[in-house]
Amino acid sequence: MNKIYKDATQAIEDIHDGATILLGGFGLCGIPENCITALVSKGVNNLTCISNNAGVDDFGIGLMLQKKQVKKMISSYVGENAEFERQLLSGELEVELIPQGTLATRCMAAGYGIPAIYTPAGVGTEVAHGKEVRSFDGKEYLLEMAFNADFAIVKAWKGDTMGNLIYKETARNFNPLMAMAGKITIAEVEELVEAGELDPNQIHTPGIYVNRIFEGKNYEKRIEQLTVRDS
Amino acid sequence: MNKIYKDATQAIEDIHDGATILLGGFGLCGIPENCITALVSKGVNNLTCISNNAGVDDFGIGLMLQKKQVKKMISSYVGENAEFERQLLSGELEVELIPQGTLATRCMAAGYGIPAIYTPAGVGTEVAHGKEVRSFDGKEYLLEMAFNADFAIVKAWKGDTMGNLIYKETARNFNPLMAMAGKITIAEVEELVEAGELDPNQIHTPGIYVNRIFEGKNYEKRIEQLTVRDS
Amino acid sequence: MALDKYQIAQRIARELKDGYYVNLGIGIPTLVANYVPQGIDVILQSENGLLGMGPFPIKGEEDADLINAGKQTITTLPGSSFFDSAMSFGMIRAGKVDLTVLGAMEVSENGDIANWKIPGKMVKGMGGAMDLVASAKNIVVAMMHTNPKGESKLLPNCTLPLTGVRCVKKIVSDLAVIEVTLDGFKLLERAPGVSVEEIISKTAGKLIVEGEIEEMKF
Amino acid sequence: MALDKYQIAQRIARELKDGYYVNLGIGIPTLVANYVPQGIDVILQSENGLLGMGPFPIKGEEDADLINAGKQTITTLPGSSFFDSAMSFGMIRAGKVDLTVLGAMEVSENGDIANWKIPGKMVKGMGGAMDLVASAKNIVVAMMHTNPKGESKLLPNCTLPLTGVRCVKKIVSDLAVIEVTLDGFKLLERAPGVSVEEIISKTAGKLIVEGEIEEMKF
Repeated sequence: MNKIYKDATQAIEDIHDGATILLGGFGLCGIPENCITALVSKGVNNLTCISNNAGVDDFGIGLMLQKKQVKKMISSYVGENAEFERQLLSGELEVELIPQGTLATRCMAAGYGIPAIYTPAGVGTEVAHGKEVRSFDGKEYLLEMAFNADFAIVKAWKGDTMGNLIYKETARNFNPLMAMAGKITIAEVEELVEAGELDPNQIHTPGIYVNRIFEGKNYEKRIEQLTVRDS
Repeated sequence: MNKIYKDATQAIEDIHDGATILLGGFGLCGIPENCITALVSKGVNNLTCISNNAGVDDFGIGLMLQKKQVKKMISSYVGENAEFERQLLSGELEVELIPQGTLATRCMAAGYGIPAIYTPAGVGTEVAHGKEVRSFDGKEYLLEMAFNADFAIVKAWKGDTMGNLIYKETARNFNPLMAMAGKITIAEVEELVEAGELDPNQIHTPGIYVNRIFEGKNYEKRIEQLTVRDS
Repeated sequence: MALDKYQIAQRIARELKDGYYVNLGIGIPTLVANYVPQGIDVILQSENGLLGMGPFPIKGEEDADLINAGKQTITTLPGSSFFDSAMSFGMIRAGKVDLTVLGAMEVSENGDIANWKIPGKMVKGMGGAMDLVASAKNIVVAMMHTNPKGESKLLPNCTLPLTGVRCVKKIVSDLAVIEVTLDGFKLLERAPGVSVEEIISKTAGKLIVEGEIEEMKF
Repeated sequence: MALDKYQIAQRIARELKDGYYVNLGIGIPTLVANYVPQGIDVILQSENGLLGMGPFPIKGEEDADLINAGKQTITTLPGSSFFDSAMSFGMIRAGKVDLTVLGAMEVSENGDIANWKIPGKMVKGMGGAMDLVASAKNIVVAMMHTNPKGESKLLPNCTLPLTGVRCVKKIVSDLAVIEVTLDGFKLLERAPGVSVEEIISKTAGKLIVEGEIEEMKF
């Protein structure tokens, strides 16, 4: 059994034009920087990207948007990205906006073999258009489908050779959920260790969900909103 | 804010006759020993207990069965308990058997504000009687409802004064799921520490789900099937 | 005098109770954290996966892996916990968050809220707002009573795409504290020096005024 | 000679492939772990919340918090992970477990399985069996071909309450290896010294026999 890949280029080699890809991260926090760079270099096109945000103009998924590699973006929040807005308004980019909790739970559902979930988010709004509304205990819910994605690309703090992953702080966000949801899951980690070096009680994503793993390089970890206090 | 209770007796004081209680543990592993003892002492009756197993004759939920405190047992596996079998066959005890994954996921659904889930477990069997069957992508699923329980009683390895919990090894099992699912959640822990002593990256149950916490005493941690090798 | 944004936050902070788990939206709601009454512990939830949000980091100690839902660098407090986004919205949907404070572009007299989209002008997305308003038991809106043109933002019906329906419980605006009742907006308090008449004139939706309306004190 | 339970386990172990995640039921299936072919890594899943189950502990080193789904004390291996029961059945339902081996009281020619209840006699519950059979892509049943009275347990239709429908892919009994096809049972291999005629006579369900049936070698 070998899940270890040399680098991002090798790990994403078979991602094809038209693929549907889940990408972990919240804003620029916990995004798979190495894989995004490799996807840009590879020049794969017509992608459907599912990610909470769309990056900023010159970082994260924004890099793929600049190269017009993305056909459709499925996100919950897409502000702070001028090129994104331009493509959206010009009709070059298809966009589906869905509530953040729905996005997260549709990933989890896929990873848990649950075909669809009921959520109250979006009832009575345009998000509900065309969806089944059902009442349980007097409250209304929408039926939302589990994602069905070709690839999931996630970023973890530490990983081991069996594919077990541990995330750091709020860089966890969507990563463990998307890791469970891809038909093929690719994990890039800041530190790749031997099996047995991670405490089995503290694994966030068990290796069964991870098909490929590699140690990433040169993480920039850009901060989107630097807020500090003096003392 | 104070979630800290002195002991099991104080923590379960308001559990009333007829209450529905979720109890963590798998077999005798990770069961809330202190609270079970306190429930037996208190002599509360007509309980509906939801727990993966029903203990053994003289340990775990078996102790409550001996005192005939349980009106209805909802479990996935109830073997290895003679008194249980007697009460079941004599009609003294109502029993609802449900698939283990369904039990786990119905707890999680409650804790995640999801009113119902679809699962393939039990399709075409007597478990499906009276339930909605629905097809997604050509596969059939049953609609199963989230639990609605008055109390959840769980056992953790470590906990802090904010109610954060960490479980050890396979004693985790149903505990984090049930901790999320009770209207009131009571956690007994082997070691209660100050807030800040546990690594926030390693919390299994965030304190928001825990209403009461206390440090348990005299854990027996009985082993149901001792299996060893020589070298 | 109408309240400034700090006073709005300060007034909302009086809704806090000891032990509350609270989710604060971006903008004025974030400021509420600065006015937690003495002797009260509240725990801030950030929907990107944190309970126990602390203040901004000291300069130089910022950590790119530790941000809030507004993408600002933050810190943790003793007793914090991290979790994934599914659990985060799980606890929100399950009603474990006691108070949610968020901004609004419009609120209607039956409690509908619009705050995520202006057709043809602004499409940033709803983020977690739709989950929050659909789930929270207790939603307080922090907003200006009128838009820059002086038009009321408290309406009979929202004109913008909705974020959620019949969910807002209370509004703290620059002019008033208003409860959303089954019968419409109900005036509870007025800003210092702001007359009931002014509030009536700037509230387009049905406004119930009963008895003496007290002035807020700061 | 019919196979003994160790040989059944040994034959099933030949179904394992490198990198497989495997769930082994209680009884004969558990023994499969002892016959993993050399040069192959398989990872055992225990549905009570463990990936990477190791052998029984050395005497005196048993840990009450570390058991398998059969409630036996066990150990971990390098690369193990613990998780809760929802995630455990989540990975099962999502089809991440490559092979599931379990026992059966009856299997029908269309792949139905009964193994959890004998009305009026035995009510232990289904445990995780219903989830496993409803979800796994690849289910191998380890069973005796006949019951103690000599009656076939491979039937046209199950007579006992079902655990799952149309799910069993392969059966390894004491007499034969049988594939469950759309047309019924198909004989693949026979136990050493067991004749095709004996297998036919002890299989109540429709049995397809095509060409030469090879004898298993041990």
